[in-house]
This record gives sequence, C-alpha cells and structure tokens, in this order.
Amino acid sequence: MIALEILLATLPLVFLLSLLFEGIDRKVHARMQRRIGPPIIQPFYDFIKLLVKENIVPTTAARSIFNASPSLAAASSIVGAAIPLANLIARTGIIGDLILVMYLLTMSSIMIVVGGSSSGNPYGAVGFSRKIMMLIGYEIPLLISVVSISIKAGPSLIYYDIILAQIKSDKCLACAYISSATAALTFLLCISAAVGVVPFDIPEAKTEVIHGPLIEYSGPQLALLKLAKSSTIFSLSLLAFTLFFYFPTIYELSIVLGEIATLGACLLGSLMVMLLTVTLPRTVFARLKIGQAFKTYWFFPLPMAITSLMLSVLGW
Amino acid sequence: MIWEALKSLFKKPLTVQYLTKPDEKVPVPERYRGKISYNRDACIGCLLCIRTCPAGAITADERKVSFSLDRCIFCGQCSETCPRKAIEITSKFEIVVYTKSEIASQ
Amino acid sequence: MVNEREVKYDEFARFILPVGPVHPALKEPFHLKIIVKREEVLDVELRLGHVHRGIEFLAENRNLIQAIYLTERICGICSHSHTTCFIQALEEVGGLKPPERALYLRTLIFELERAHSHLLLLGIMAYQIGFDTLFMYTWAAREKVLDLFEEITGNRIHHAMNVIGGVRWDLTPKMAEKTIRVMKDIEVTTRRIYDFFRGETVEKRLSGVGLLSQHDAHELCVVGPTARASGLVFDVRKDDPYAAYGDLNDSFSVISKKEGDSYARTEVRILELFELINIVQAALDRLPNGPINLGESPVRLMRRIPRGEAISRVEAPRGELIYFVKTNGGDGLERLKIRTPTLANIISLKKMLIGCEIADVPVIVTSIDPCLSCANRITLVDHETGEVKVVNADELRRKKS
Amino acid sequence: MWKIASRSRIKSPWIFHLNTGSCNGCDIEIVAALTPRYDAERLGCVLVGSPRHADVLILTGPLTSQMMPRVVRVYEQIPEPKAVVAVGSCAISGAPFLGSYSIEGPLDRIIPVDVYVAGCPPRPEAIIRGIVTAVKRKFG
Ligand code: SF4
Ligand code: SF4
Ligand code: SF4
Ligand code: SF4
Ligand code: SF4
Ligand code: SF4
Ligand code: SF4
Ligand code: SF4
Repeated sequence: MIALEILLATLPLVFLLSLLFEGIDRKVHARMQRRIGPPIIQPFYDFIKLLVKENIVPTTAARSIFNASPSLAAASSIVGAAIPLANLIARTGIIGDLILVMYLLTMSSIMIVVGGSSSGNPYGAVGFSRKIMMLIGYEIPLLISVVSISIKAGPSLIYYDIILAQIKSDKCLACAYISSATAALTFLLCISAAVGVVPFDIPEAKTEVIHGPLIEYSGPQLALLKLAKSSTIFSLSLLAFTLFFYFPTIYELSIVLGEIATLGACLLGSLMVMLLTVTLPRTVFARLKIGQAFKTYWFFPLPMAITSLMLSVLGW
Repeated sequence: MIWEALKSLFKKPLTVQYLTKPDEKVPVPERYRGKISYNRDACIGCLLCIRTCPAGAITADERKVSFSLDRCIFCGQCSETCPRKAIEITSKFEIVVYTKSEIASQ
Repeated sequence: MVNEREVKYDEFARFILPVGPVHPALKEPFHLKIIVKREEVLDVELRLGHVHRGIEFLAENRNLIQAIYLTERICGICSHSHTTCFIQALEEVGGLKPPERALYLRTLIFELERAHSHLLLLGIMAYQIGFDTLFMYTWAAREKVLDLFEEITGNRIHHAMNVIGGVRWDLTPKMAEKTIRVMKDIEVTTRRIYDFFRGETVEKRLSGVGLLSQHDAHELCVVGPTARASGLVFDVRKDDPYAAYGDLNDSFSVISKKEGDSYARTEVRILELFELINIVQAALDRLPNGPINLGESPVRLMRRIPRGEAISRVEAPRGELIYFVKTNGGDGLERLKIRTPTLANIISLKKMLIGCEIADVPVIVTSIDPCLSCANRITLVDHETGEVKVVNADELRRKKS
Repeated sequence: MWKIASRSRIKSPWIFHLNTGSCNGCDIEIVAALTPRYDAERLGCVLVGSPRHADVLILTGPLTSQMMPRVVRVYEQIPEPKAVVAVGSCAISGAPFLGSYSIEGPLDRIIPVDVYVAGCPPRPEAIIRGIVTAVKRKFG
C-alpha cells in the first residue's frame, strides 16, 4: 500500500515531466522538419499563458458539463500518470492499480470529448462521434494487451508486480515471451491513437473540424485540456516502457548509483517510447480518415492482441 | 519519409535565426523594393509621379510632392516615372510601427 | 438550399456544418454550408464574395499604369499572370510590339510563378491531410523560387515585372546561372515530393476522392489542372501561344490524366512542375539579347494607346485567365472584365463534394486549388442544373444593407 | 508572479489569421513565416484554428464590406488579453483599393490595431518582427 503522501508528492512531478516531454516532442518534431523549433520549456509558457487568460463560456454550452470536464480530464489523467510513477518510487502497489490507471486514462480522453460536445458547436459534436469510434477501435486491443501481460506476470493486476516479475526473471518481459512481445507491440501501436496525434488525431483534426472538442474552450480550461493530453502521453509511454521493457539492469542501477538512477533510466526509456510512438508517426504520416483508422485497428492490433492473450494463457 | 525525417534530425536546420540570434537575416537582394527615399532638392515638381502612383500615396505639396507612406504599396513605379530620379527605392523592409504616422519616420 | 426531395435522413442524424468563411482549412474566406449525416456530406451550398474588392470598377476609374498594379493585386499567387494578360491586351490595342527578350523574360517569370504556385498547393494539400512535414518540405523548396523572384524583380510576391511594351527588370548572367541551379534543385526536390505523394497514407487520402468525370468537367467549363486531371487536354500555352511560348513549343507537353480525382489533380501539378523546369531551361538557353522594353517613358507610352478593345488570355497556374479590355483613348479604361480560373473551377466543387466524407471536404476543396481573391464576384446558387446566378455589385450592396 | 505571466505571454503568442479581402500575398507570407526558413515557432508562435485559442489576431486585406461583421465577431471571440497586428499596406490604409464601393477599411476604423507592418507584402521577417513587437508592447 503506497502512502498517500508519495502519491501527492508525485503530482507536481507528473506535471513537470509531462510538459517537459511535450516540449521535447515538439523540439524533435521540428528538427525532423529541419526547423529550430520552440524552446523545450515552451509548453510551460503556453500553460501559464493560458492559465492567466480570459475564460469564455459560450452561451450555447451546457454550462456545468462544459466547465467541469476539463478539470476532470486533467485530474484523472494526472492521477493516472502519478500512480505508476509513485509506485515506481515507492516500489509497492495496490491490488488492481493497473486497471485503475487504464480506466483513468480512458476517462480523461472521454471527458475531453464530452466537454467538447457540450459546447453546442457542431464541430464539437463531430469530434465526439469520431472519438467514440476511435475509442472502440484502440481501447480493446490496448486492454487485452495489458491483460495478457498481467497473466504472464503472475497473474497479477498490480503494476509493481509486473515490474518485479521482470526483475526476477532476469529479462524484460517483451524479450522473455512471445506473447509479451506481441502484447508490447500492440500497446505501442495503440499509443498514438490513445493520445490522439497524427495519424490518429481525427477527432481533433485542425483542418477538418477545427480542433474538434477543443474548439470552444479558451484560457484556463484549454490549459487543463492540453495538460490532460500531455500527461496522458507521458503516462502511456511510462507504462509501455515499464510494463514491457523494464530490464533488470535498470533495477541494478539503483544498487550502484542510488534509486534516482533507476527512476531516471525509466524516464529516459519512456522518453524513447514517446519519441518512437508519438513523435515519429506524427512526423511521417498523414492523417487517416476515421474509417481507415478504425479498420487499421481492427485488422492489425486487435488480432495481435487476441493472439497474445491466447499465447499467454497457453503459457508461451 | 521516415528516412528523410530521421536524416533531417541530424542535419542543420534551414532556419535563419532572425531575432533570436543577433544579425542573422535572410540576405536582402540589391533590387529589393523597400521603403522609398525622396530627394526633395532634385525634384522639379513635374507631378508625373502622382499621376502614376497606383495607391494615391503621393500628393502635391508646395510645388513639389510629399508621400504618405502608409499608403505606399512599394511598387517602384514613381521611381521609374520620375524624370529626375528624385525618388529611389531602398532595400529597407522592416517597417513595423505602432501608429501610422510613424511609418514615414521609421 | 437543401433539396428536400432528394435528401433522405432521419432528423437527428443530420446537421448543418458551416465551413467558413473563417476556417483553418480555407486560407481565404468563403462559405460552404455543408449538410451532413454523421460523416457523410449530403448537400453543399457555396457562398462567395467575402473578399470582393471591386477591382474592375476601380480599374475603370484609374489610368492604365495604375491599373497594372491594381490587376497585379487581384492576387498574390499569380500576380504576374494578371499583369501579363492585361498588358498583352493593352499592347494589342496600342499596336505595340515588345522586344523578343522581354517576351522571353515574361515567360521565364511566368513559369517560375507556376513553380511557386504549384509547390504552394502541394504544401497546402499536405497540410490539409495533416502531413505537416511534407508541407514544410515543399514550402522550404518554394522559398528558393521566391528568392529568385526577390533577386530578379525586387519582391517575393508582387513582381512588378511587366510594363507597357516590355519588362522592367533585366536578367543578369549571374541570375540566369542561379536560376538554372535552383531549377536543378527543384527538380530533385519535386522528385522526392512525388515519392511522398505516392506513399501509402497520402495516396489513401487522395485517390478516388472528389471525382469529376470528363463529361462533367466539360459541361462545367472547368479549366487548368482541374480540367486536365479529368481528361481534357487543354492548355492556352499550347493552343494559343502568347509571350515566348510559340518559340518554346517543343520544350514542353501538356499533362493530362484520366482519373479525375483529387490525386490526379495533385499529380498533374507535380508533373507540370517537371515540364516547367524544361521550359525555364529552354527559355534561358534561347534567351535573345537586346532591349527589354521600348525605352520610352511609361507615361508617354500610356498616352499612345488609342481607343479600342481586346481580349487576351493566358494559362495561369490554375487555368485559363481571360481579360477583356476596352480603353477610352485617353489614358484610362472604359471597361475591364476579368474571367479568372478559380471562378470557373469552383462551380465544380458541388459535384465533387456531394457524397463524400467530412474528412474529404478540405482535400477536395484544396484539390482544385481555389484561391478566392479573384473568384469573389458572384453568389452562386447551383442546383442540379448547374445554373449560375450572378449578383452584381449593386445587388451585393443591397443585400448588405 | 505577474512577471512570469507576462513573460509567458510574450513567449507564446498564438496566432489567428483572418483575411479581410486581401490578395493572398500577405497571407502566403504569413504562412511562409511558419515554414523552416523563418520558423516562427521558435518564438512560440503557433497558428491556431479557433479564435478562442488565440492571443494575436493578424489581419490582412483592406476590409471588404462582407468581411466587416466577421472581423468584429472574431475580434470579440478572442479572449483577453489580445493584440492585433495589421499586415500589409492594404490593411494599414486600404491602398490601392481605396475608393471602391465594397471597401470599408482601413481596418483601424473598426477595431483597435496595435502594430502595423507595412509592405506589399512585407517579408516574412517583417511579419515575425511585427508579431513580436505587438506582444512585447501589449503584454510586456
Ligand atoms: S512605390 Fe508605388 S505606391 Fe509607393 S509611392 Fe511610389 S508609386 Fe506610389
Ligand atoms: S516625378 Fe520626380 S521630379 Fe516629378 S514631381 Fe515626382 S519626384 Fe518630382
Ligand atoms: S461587381 Fe461588377 S462592376 Fe464591380 S467589379 Fe465586379 S463585375 Fe466589375
Ligand atoms: S473578385 Fe473579381 S471583381 Fe471582385 S475584386 Fe476580385 S477581381 Fe475584382
Ligand atoms: S462563363 Fe463559365 S459557365 Fe459560362 S460558358 Fe464560360 S466557363 Fe462556362
Ligand atoms: S486563381 Fe485567382 S486568386 Fe488564385 S492565384 Fe489565380 S488569380 Fe490568384
Ligand atoms: S456576368 Fe453579366 S453582368 Fe456580370 S460582367 Fe458578365 S455580362 Fe456583365
Ligand atoms: S498589402 Fe499588398 S500583398 Fe498584402 S494583401 Fe494587400 S495588396 Fe496583397
């Protein structure tokens, strides 16, 4: 049982790290386009600026939902990112925390579109229906891959147990079993859809639906929504790295260099995961249409996830 | 595309760091049509430039002319028309002002 | 206007999606009212006129030299096409014959302008499908062409190249060299851009989207690359050569595609880029020596143009551009009439849009390369008949009040 | 505290661009300012699609009568604090289109303009400088 204090203490850390990750993402993205790109702390500027800006609530909006959803989205995604981070630091976990995290992250992305569709703007509504479609597409393979890995590591639904399993087995899970390798691949493939970046930013496509759900938000509300998005990215990359690629060496680092080194290695790893699954696709692909995206997910990651689940049940 | 992107990651960016690095600027070619400069002494007051200015930026003023640069569209026609070459195009292009009346003084 | 008979929908699934006049997919204001059912477009209504500036009216109140700059500022993307077309008409009325070198230089700038315009469109197309990197690539390549403009004419957009009876700026050997170099660069980059456009995700987004059959294209009188992508072989440069195109006839061919979808329209533009590189090279090779204009003062030349009228046409980057010019014998214009390519093409939008998905709307709109600063003259009420209603200035004003 | 806020504002001007009847010349130069050569993003400038997200409104064109109500509406939709930059000669004074029946401009008759960038069209560098000057003055 992790102490509540640790969880609370990680909240600001999550905030800092996720904005930092976003900054790095933007910088690398720009460099791949042969530009200088914004400074790495640009997301902080953006966040603070939006925070002190005027907040406009359109008259057509359903006020209470419109106002509440950004905070809910931000809160759930930050907590969703803080739990794994706190667990990593405290090296414990509670039963079912993995499910809780997945739930919170999904919750956060649903809250964003709910808020958008309550704005009364038709583009928000289009964004909503698109997001729901996407959700059906990626959420199922994503969850199955998590289940598959947790079967391998126990079975246990405790996040830290999975890491412990990797430390014990002397290998990262993705290298140890075929089933985990396919699960890892599924998870990685789902990240870019789960966080909604090109090629899967369909609900928020700027040229098609003018940022979709975000269209009517301004000022602090927008800041929270952006934060929700970047902390989801952070959280998913962290999960992907620690669930599948936690090399025992990382753990051993702490014996030599102290615990901070382990944490640093994990963050570095998740940064790599983010660059690979978020930055690179969004640089080199065009946006798909909703039908195409949906098909992509049902024809590739879904069968793969199911295979992985079956393999892990069979003990591969 | 992936290759291209990864290669670019390690190439020097194309950006000219105007404003963030001192003195960096895309080179301004000789012929650039920026702000015009008017030599009042050379002007003989024929008023041909007024007739050809497409933007109405030139007005007669005490037998010579004066310019309202907020209207100028930097076409260079006046300089071409002027028989005395009293009007010249300079390559000054950063005309950023708070009020319109400042344009002339910038 | 919603055609109630035709549109079958359940009341709740359908709603109206206004696109524009202020919309990030449209760099310029125009209004599309799209009636959608979930993701499918059921009907479209097109409204133009947001950037109508009354240039024809203004030109009729100015003298000819002022009118040149006014026509140049109809549009920043094909400014040179407009002045060329206008001045050709004036020269025809005045019986002036510009020297050979001037004609070649006009052609040169014309083709460079086509290069910058096509690259611009390819970039915008990439941007519309969310492919920022490709957008950055093409626009970075385009900068080189703009640099050439800046060096040769003194401005990146409004070249002020044409004067009555010739051109204003000469090409120095150094510039010619640089032009060749840049063209080589552009050829390499275009080849790479072509590869990207043929790549998986891009082709998926473009092919089969926004079909315009050859019959429809013919019926709706579309012009330029839009027409050529639907199988019509038609190019003013070949059919009615102007400037130096008569001499350069052997250096290029007319690109045409049968498919008639957005991908074909994009591809036609890419292939035209290769053609125009040939034209530029040929023009520079054969560039004759001599004066670049008639050497008279512009004001005197302007006065020499008698009363008369002429029609002139050029192949602007987006298609055929027609000017009708009627001079009044003083130094002014009695009537100026401009038929711009986008205006001809935009009518076809409705045909292409109905039945597509929301995600295709920006792609299709971009694929005809609309830039509306020249097309804003009418309110279009287009029913099945393709009938066009023209609302003139007075009516527009009445509507406003 | 206030200093941090104003610094963030200066460092992150989000742009909404509105064409009020321009010839496209200025518009493409604004877009060109975002491309690798000039890369306005290194100064924090991002082109946004909704006026609600914007800090800086860039206006081009001589303000046609059709666009006038829309300009006002977009201006009102932008949350405070906001800056307005008029780019191009025709946005500054309406020239060369002055005298037409459909021109309502110049722009500053309708909404307050903070910074004018002259040129037809101005070079992208001048536009970037215009944006930076405007935010420095307005938010600094
Ligand atoms: S440059 Fe053109 S617009 Fe400016 S004053 Fe001269 S003629 Fe008039
Ligand atoms: S054309 Fe030249 S000489 Fe004549 S009034 Fe103008 S500036 Fe003076
Ligand atoms: S409204 Fe009529 S008179 Fe006015 S510019 Fe257009 S066509 Fe000419
Ligand atoms: S739309 Fe046509 S009539 Fe209107 S300003 Fe442009 S060129 Fe003139
Ligand atoms: S004006 Fe347009 S519709 Fe009429 S004939 Fe000409 S091209 Fe066809
Ligand atoms: S179609 Fe019209 S607005 Fe577009 S570039 Fe040509 S002249 Fe300009
Ligand atoms: S459409 Fe009719 S009113 Fe308009 S210019 Fe042509 S003939 Fe005249
Ligand atoms: S200032 Fe010049 S380039 Fe800019 S929109 Fe106006 S006419 Fe076009």
